[in-house]
Amino acid sequence: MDLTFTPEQEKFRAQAREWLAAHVPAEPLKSFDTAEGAKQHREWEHVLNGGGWAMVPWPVEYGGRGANLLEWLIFEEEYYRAGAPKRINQNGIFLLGPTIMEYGTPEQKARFLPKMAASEEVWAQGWSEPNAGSDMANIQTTAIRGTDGDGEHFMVNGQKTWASRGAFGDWLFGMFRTDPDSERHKGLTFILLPLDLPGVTVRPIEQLDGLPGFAEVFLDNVRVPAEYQLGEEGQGWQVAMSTAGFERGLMLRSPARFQDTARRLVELYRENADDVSETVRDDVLRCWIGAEAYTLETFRTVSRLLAGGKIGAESSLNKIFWSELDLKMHELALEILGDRGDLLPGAPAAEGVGNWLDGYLFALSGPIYAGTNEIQRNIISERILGMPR
Amino acid sequence: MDLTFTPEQEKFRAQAREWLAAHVPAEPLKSFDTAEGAKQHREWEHVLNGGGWAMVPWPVEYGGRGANLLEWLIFEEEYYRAGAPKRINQNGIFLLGPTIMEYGTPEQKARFLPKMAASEEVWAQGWSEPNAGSDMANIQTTAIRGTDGDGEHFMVNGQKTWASRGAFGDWLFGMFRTDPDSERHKGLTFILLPLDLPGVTVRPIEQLDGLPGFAEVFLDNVRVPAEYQLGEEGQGWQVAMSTAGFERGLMLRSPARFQDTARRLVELYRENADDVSETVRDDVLRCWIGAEAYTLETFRTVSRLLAGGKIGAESSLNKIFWSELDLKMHELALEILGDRGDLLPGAPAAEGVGNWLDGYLFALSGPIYAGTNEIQRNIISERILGMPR
Amino acid sequence: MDFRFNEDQELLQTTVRDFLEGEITPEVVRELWDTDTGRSPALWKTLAEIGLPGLLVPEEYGGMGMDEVDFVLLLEETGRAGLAEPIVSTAAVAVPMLREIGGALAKEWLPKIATGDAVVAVGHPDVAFVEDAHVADLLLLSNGADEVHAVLAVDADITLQPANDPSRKIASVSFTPTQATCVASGDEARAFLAAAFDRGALASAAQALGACDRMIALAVEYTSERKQFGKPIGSFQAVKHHLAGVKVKLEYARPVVQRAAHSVASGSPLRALHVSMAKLVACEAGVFGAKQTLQCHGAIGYTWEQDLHVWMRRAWSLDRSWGRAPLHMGRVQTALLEDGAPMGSGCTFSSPGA
Amino acid sequence: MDFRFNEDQELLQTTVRDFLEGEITPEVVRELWDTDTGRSPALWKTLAEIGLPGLLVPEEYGGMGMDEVDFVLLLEETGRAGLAEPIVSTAAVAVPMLREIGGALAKEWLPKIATGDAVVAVGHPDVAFVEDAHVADLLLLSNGADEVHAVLAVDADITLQPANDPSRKIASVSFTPTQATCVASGDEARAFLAAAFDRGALASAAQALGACDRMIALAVEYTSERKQFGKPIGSFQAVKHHLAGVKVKLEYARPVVQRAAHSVASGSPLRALHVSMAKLVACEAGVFGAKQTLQCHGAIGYTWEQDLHVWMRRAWSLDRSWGRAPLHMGRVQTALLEDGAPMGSGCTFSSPGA
Repeated sequence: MDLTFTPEQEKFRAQAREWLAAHVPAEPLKSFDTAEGAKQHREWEHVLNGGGWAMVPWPVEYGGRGANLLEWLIFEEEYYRAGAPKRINQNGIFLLGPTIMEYGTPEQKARFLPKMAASEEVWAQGWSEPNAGSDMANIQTTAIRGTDGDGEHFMVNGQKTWASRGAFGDWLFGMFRTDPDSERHKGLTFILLPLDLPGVTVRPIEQLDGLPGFAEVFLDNVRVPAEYQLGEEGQGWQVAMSTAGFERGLMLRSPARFQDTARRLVELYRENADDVSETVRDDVLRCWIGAEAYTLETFRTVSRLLAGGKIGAESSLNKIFWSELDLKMHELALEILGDRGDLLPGAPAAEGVGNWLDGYLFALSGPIYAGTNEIQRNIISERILGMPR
Repeated sequence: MDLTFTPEQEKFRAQAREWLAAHVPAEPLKSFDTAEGAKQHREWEHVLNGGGWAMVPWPVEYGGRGANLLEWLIFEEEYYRAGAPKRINQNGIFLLGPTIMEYGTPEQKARFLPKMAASEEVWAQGWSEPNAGSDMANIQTTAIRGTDGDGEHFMVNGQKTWASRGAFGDWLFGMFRTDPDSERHKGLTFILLPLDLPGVTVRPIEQLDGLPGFAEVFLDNVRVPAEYQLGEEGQGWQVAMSTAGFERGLMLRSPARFQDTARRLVELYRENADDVSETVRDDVLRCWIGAEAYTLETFRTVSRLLAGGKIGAESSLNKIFWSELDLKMHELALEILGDRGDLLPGAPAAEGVGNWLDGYLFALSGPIYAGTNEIQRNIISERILGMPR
Repeated sequence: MDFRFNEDQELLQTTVRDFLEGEITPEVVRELWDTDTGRSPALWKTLAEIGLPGLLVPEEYGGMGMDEVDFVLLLEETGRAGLAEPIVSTAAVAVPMLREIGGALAKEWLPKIATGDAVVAVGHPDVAFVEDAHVADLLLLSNGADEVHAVLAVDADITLQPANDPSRKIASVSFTPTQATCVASGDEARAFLAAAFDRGALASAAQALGACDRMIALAVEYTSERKQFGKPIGSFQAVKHHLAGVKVKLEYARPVVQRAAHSVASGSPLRALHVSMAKLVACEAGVFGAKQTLQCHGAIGYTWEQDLHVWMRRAWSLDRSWGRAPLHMGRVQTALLEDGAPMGSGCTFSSPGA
Repeated sequence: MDFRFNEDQELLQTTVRDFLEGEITPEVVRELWDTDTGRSPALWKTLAEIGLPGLLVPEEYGGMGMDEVDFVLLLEETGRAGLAEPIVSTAAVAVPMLREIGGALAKEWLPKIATGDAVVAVGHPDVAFVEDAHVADLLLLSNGADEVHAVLAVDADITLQPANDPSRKIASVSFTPTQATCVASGDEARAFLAAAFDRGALASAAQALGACDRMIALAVEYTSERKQFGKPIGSFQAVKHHLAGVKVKLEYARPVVQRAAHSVASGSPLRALHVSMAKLVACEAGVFGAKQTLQCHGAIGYTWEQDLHVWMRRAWSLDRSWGRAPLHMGRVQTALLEDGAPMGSGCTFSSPGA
């Protein structure tokens, strides 16, 4: 067990810190779920990419920095420490990108990865359908292969929902039923789909914060060229599972995010310590410990992965831990803010409320998205503990 | 809404208080799950019965006081206030007694109720079997009707378990499968069974506190006279359900019990306030509020019952509420006791620990017995909320 | 001893429930969100027709002359409906305060309230913002803890404080206290303010019960219809047990609120304790209900268009109205740990002196 | 940066686990419950043969010369086994303290510990009772917070305090401090005592992990076999989710304990903070695990004859050993809220000075 960073790692950290200090916007950007904010965030991604920091863990050949997971954790620590913007193209960078690297043809890699790295193309998720949420194998949107004058294609019909970044994104990825006679996990194919094709209708869905964080995507005889199929036909479930593993796991929930929240929570507590009870204090400390625990467990996992280990069903433990921690931290913050806790940031009396309210509304979705915590508990009990189905 | 007691009710309270003050033993009795304690508790029941206070809510003709439910609540308040002993024959008084009144023949009422009132016969519960716990309809112990020289009888074979008071009791009641070809809720008959019959073997089971609070009862060709059948043959489930309703409901968990615990908890907190945190204080107050809420809900229910209402699935709400409250109160008490919290009462440093540890161990069983809280939540969601099975 | 409501009270509850179900649909609530004030004088008039604003107004002033026990079931109904109109501030708090102040002020304003022609908002030293001040005609405000002033809204400085719940309209209010505006001082003022606080907290608690009940109903309905893995998600034990847990909390909060109503109506010396208990348990049920029913809904519950959040936000707002939990917990502590309140079995329905 | 144990450490863990599984069956634990001391010199000797008591004893004194990082996995195994022998008091706390005291005392006692011929118990001003004093040969006791005394057990007054867990043997100890018994004073004594406390808390935390893991295993096994309603009760979502919740707590407690072991072994300036974090989360997992696994067992778990309660009681005892939660929470508070410890991303593996 060696819990110190190497000189190379410290150097990497220093580089990241220096670059971020010089480039992170002084003013917070607007939410990327607004038209203006989406534009700002695309610009920021452009800057990031220009500095070579957009796709830190990607191989250099695809526009990345070729960093290993430990360096990526270090970068994330510095990124959050610098208060840098959220990542508008996280669906691309962290979910689809690695999947394309694993399953894509050379042409697909060349076609998609550089534009993804630059966030010239922002990706929406197209996992869920109205009747395929927790039960993802129940996908009904069809993509029937055919040939016409312009070549091989899929004719796509159906509806996707909860497509995050659907409102301001360019492309959507997801599973489609290419064998209409198939059932459940079989007969599905992973397909990439431009949102500007004829027959695509995007209806933004407003979230609890009133912003269109996701969208319904109606697909009516959408002709998708066959070259946008990722992986083998009928193997969509396998391709998707690798993506889902990434989503629940490491990439999207770096410890830095929760450590940053925990730090701000402790600071908020300190500022208001005279007005809140010991109960709140103990809970604040517990949350801080929780964020540390999450960090330690992540470094432990990454150590294992770097030594050749695999992530399996443990990502379900991870999902439950961070989502409950994140929600608890935001609940506590609103409690500490007291009478100011539910004021909108623009309210005259809202001094010092920060973005805790928005954060709270977002944190409420944590136990739901990327597989509800109930589904995760099923997975833990069945696949990790070996309990009977 | 009238939340005052009538002069008659106040007079009843005064009578009870006066009698209890004169008769409650000065020294706490030993646990009724010991041989010596069982004897002491039988003697106490004899005294209670002599004063006409053993079976307060029973009709006068069966040895009771003919009190209504409100008066019974008042009696219970005074009983706990006086620190009077636990009731060794609660299975008889509160569970079986009312069932015999509803389903018994005149002969059965005459035969069983007076001796029950005097606790000359102490009753054990025989609900569960090794494979019929939460799934009570899975009863497999058979009672086959036959006739011999001594008349009609059941030949009983099988095994009962978790028979509370089995170790020092005289009789057992429960359901038996009288139709060996029947399944689930059908073909069961409610039978009363003397524990001293040939073929009965009682194996006491030690609880977490090391005392035999319940027993396994092995039944090997036990010949039970047919006159001990309660209700119709094959109608055991219906007869038992009325009993189970009583158990989960009002009779066994009078608010006084939890108010008494809450009072002692607040007093314990006051004595140790300097050593415990605000977190504990808030939880103590919440528990006190919980005990009041339980009391208020009980008086509301009793008001409804006295006006002709019925108890239904609400008793499942009740079960969850008191069992969680009781456990929480005992957890808090041990927390307040600090380093003394796990000392046995005889330990030299155990001053002031009271019987909280024993109470805690008992409280742990609350969410389990009389139908686990998981089963109760099923009932609430399906029968009260109407959710799909 | 009879812990039941009488038939008239239950009938009135049913009537009001039916009325509100018809009038205050989620669509109506959402339409009001998009208005400047979030309040509707027309709706207020309609509510006056069934007697709600004037329920506690003496009959001589055109009201129903009822008390808090009569009112508590109806307040629960307004919570169930998600009604945003100033029922709490005007009908539950201002009316009894005006009644207690009496004189010309009562004579002028109580009839107007009963007819739905006036809204009165109340400020309190322990409550950070004044609810519904922006649509009030008259404000009853404290100056320190020892004076109550009646101020025409036009004479006060009202700054709205936009909050998370579009139905919640709160404002900071300042005014210039004069002898002319002062309507009570000293012990009298303190007594009025203490009663106002308890009435506000009681009414908020009652509304929280209704909001919680409504969220359970929405979740039961949704999870019974929504299918995954070939069956309704409401048939999964995890979903069932989430909602069963909320139901337990709700059903054991309700009698606490009802008893508090009785204590307020009867002027019990334990009024403050009973109200704080009620506020704590009812709002805890509401907030817990919001969390659990959202989880049972899944992603759909997280959208603006699904109605669930109308009541989620009400539950959060009511938790904040008329004293947040720490304040009420402190009052329980004072009553229980310092004043030597009666404790233990047999004391629930007796007064300290008994 | 490599947050893994090496192959030797993992191999040793497996060896010890296999050994304990064979030797410390629940029957053995129960037999010891029925003895006067609850401890077995023969068993202690056997443990010495695989090196456990002397794990931290320098090789020159016949020990394994290892450190807390080596030890932490093995301590978890002793918790999993429900081992009651004085591993924490003697091997984890007394040995390093004797090592630090050094001189003749270390020279005399460390070899005896390594061979299983001595038990040493340790008293601490912040810990109410002395664990295993009744079977100790030597006691390391504090006199106030500023002196450490080495006292032969025969010279001390040892009063056993029977506790709920038959495996937990604690005593009140008094002795007459003399110059001859004093082995450290002032700053040195305070440093020894601080280190002893952290080592005791760390070892208890590690054992709590093992106890929790064992309870999960017992509950999974039981609920997979036990059928109700025609299927294993472990197939019901309510039961599954109870155990999944425990598993989450356990898996996020383990790295905290392991990091604390590293901080103790490396003498990190954040040692106290890291140990208290570990004690809190590991014991919370243990106590929560006890509650949930009992519920999953149902009535059978509530019996004396079912083995579950061996570990339930261990979990409760470990929560009480070497500082209960409020004490450790206070230490976290001090470190975090007053000392200006580094917080936020990037600080987890850096020292305050960094």
